[in-house]
Amino acid sequence: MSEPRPEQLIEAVLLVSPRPIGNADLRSATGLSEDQTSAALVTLLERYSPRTSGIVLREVAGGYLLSTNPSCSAAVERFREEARPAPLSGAAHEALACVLYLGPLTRAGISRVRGVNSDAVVRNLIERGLLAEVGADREAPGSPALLAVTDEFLAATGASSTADFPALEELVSPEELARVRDRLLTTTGSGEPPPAEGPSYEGSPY
Amino acid sequence: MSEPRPEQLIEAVLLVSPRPIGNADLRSATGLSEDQTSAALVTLLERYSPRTSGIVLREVAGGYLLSTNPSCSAAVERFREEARPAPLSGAAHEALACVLYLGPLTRAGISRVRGVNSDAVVRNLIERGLLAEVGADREAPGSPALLAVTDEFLAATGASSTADFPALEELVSPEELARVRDRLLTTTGSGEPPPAEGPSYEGSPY
Amino acid sequence: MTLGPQGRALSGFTVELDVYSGPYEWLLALILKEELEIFEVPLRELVDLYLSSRDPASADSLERDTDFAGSAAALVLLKSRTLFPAVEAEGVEDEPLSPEELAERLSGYLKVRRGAEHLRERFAANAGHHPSAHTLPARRGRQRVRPDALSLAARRAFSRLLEPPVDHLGPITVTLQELAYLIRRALARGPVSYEDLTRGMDRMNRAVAFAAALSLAQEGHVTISQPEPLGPLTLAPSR
Repeated sequence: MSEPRPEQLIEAVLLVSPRPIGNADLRSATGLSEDQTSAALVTLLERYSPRTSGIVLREVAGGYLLSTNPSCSAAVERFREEARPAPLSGAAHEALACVLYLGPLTRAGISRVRGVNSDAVVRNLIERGLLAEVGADREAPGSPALLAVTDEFLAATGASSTADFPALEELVSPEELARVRDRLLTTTGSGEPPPAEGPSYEGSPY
Repeated sequence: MSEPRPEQLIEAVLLVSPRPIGNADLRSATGLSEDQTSAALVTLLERYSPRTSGIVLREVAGGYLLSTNPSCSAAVERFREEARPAPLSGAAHEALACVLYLGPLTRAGISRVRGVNSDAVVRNLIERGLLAEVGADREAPGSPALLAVTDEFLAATGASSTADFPALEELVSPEELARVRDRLLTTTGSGEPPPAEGPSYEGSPY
Repeated sequence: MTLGPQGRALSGFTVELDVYSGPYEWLLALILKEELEIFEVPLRELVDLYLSSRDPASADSLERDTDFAGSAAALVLLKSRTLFPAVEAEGVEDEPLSPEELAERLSGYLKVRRGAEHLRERFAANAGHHPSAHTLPARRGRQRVRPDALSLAARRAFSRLLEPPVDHLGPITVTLQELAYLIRRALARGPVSYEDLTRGMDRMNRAVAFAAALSLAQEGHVTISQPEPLGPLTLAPSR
């Protein structure tokens, strides 16, 4: 495979960022020089121009962002109406179960119970509206946000309230439950965060 | 603002989808005719070709999907600060091959073909979204779930459909099959060991 | 070597494997509870991970090394046990197979194995495609979450923390070191078949000899080859 050209590298990075990327971040990801980056951006602004393309490159908030051409918004909106939401991963189900049964819970609490860093899963669940921040844990350093399941979650499961789910006691043994509660109460022993989520194609799987 | 051209509409819709979009869904979102859609896709496949672009248009899992060009993956992974998921184990590949070629299959069916209990591998593949339960084997006691490969599997292997894989019969030569049969049906022998190839102690206990 | 509750020296060691990611201690627990098939745990990768995370300067490095060596050796032995037909007896098969049926099944397995090799290439060739991140949130009220999937997930997540009983494991009486020595000595004369190597051994020793051969292969001393299912296993000194 031949070496990708500067504008190819930048366009690939732009595709995977839902937020504007500043010039410096583009350079550090691609390893390009300032001149190469500027020249490539000129080419790309032309290629993704609102006159010719359904995908446009915009300069916003001090960065660069790909987005859909407003002239195509009707089609995009129709697609959003019709598209089937992506199914949840196993990790997402686990995080939801933690919050449903043990919540409200901080992100760190979820990670502690699951044994792996769950920040990415939680972010995805918040974006989907299935979890929401409902306050803060004032006792913990930095007062981290507490998360709870949302009405959207109840609607998605067909439940009218959290009481509609089987009791935790029916699912796990008292010993297991005691261990889980212990785990939640211990302040993070080593100070080390749990490892990042394994290779589970989280969120957008392709 | 002038009316967007067909390829602009399709391009915009493709940008907002993390999953392949089928031809029918593209048409219903954009309101384009079948001919317009096909012609636009030809243009776009050329425009987002792996030879020239950092963003590529792929035909996978029965649909169309924009993704980054693998030649740019180092920059993309640096930007996202995440390593590429670890490759699947030999056991996982075998379980997938069972389901792809012989499926839908129950967990017990996979274990039977592989000769070892495969429940843990299967659980992992379901978590990764590469296998999914698609029904139940009503004839077997307890109606165990039947598993099939998912669209994510097709996208991850770059396949349009399950028909996109070589037939099993093409993968093994008749001579090789005959050798295995002979070896088993005659008394397991003290015959000459075949020339050593690579280490292959992974996988199955046969 | 034991898999019993150990010191806390390894509590900070986490692993990232294909079949599992999380604290090493929980990996042991999952294996003992048979939630994870020992056969699927790549021991070599595990050892590599440990070595790369090792900090010789730390105060408890000796304790950590000891704990890890003990549990890793036990894993090797456990893994070797899965090679016993007896262990599998309760599982997959009810009735003995005729040679004809077995041949049929092995042919099927060989095909699947070739299919798996093909899949490996496909996955590798397609890795590095990342999808667009410019996705739109789903419309409110259109999402579905299956309650039974939630219950299952709760069971899975909450039962991971319980340390499993280890009493049923029983004593293990053979040493890998002895067998490794035996294999090395046999190999000094060139390649040797597993058959020849283990002639006269009982089943336990045969299985552990296999585990020892695997360990040596993982250390790079030995190459093991078996080009086809049921074909002879040949051990050769590594060059």
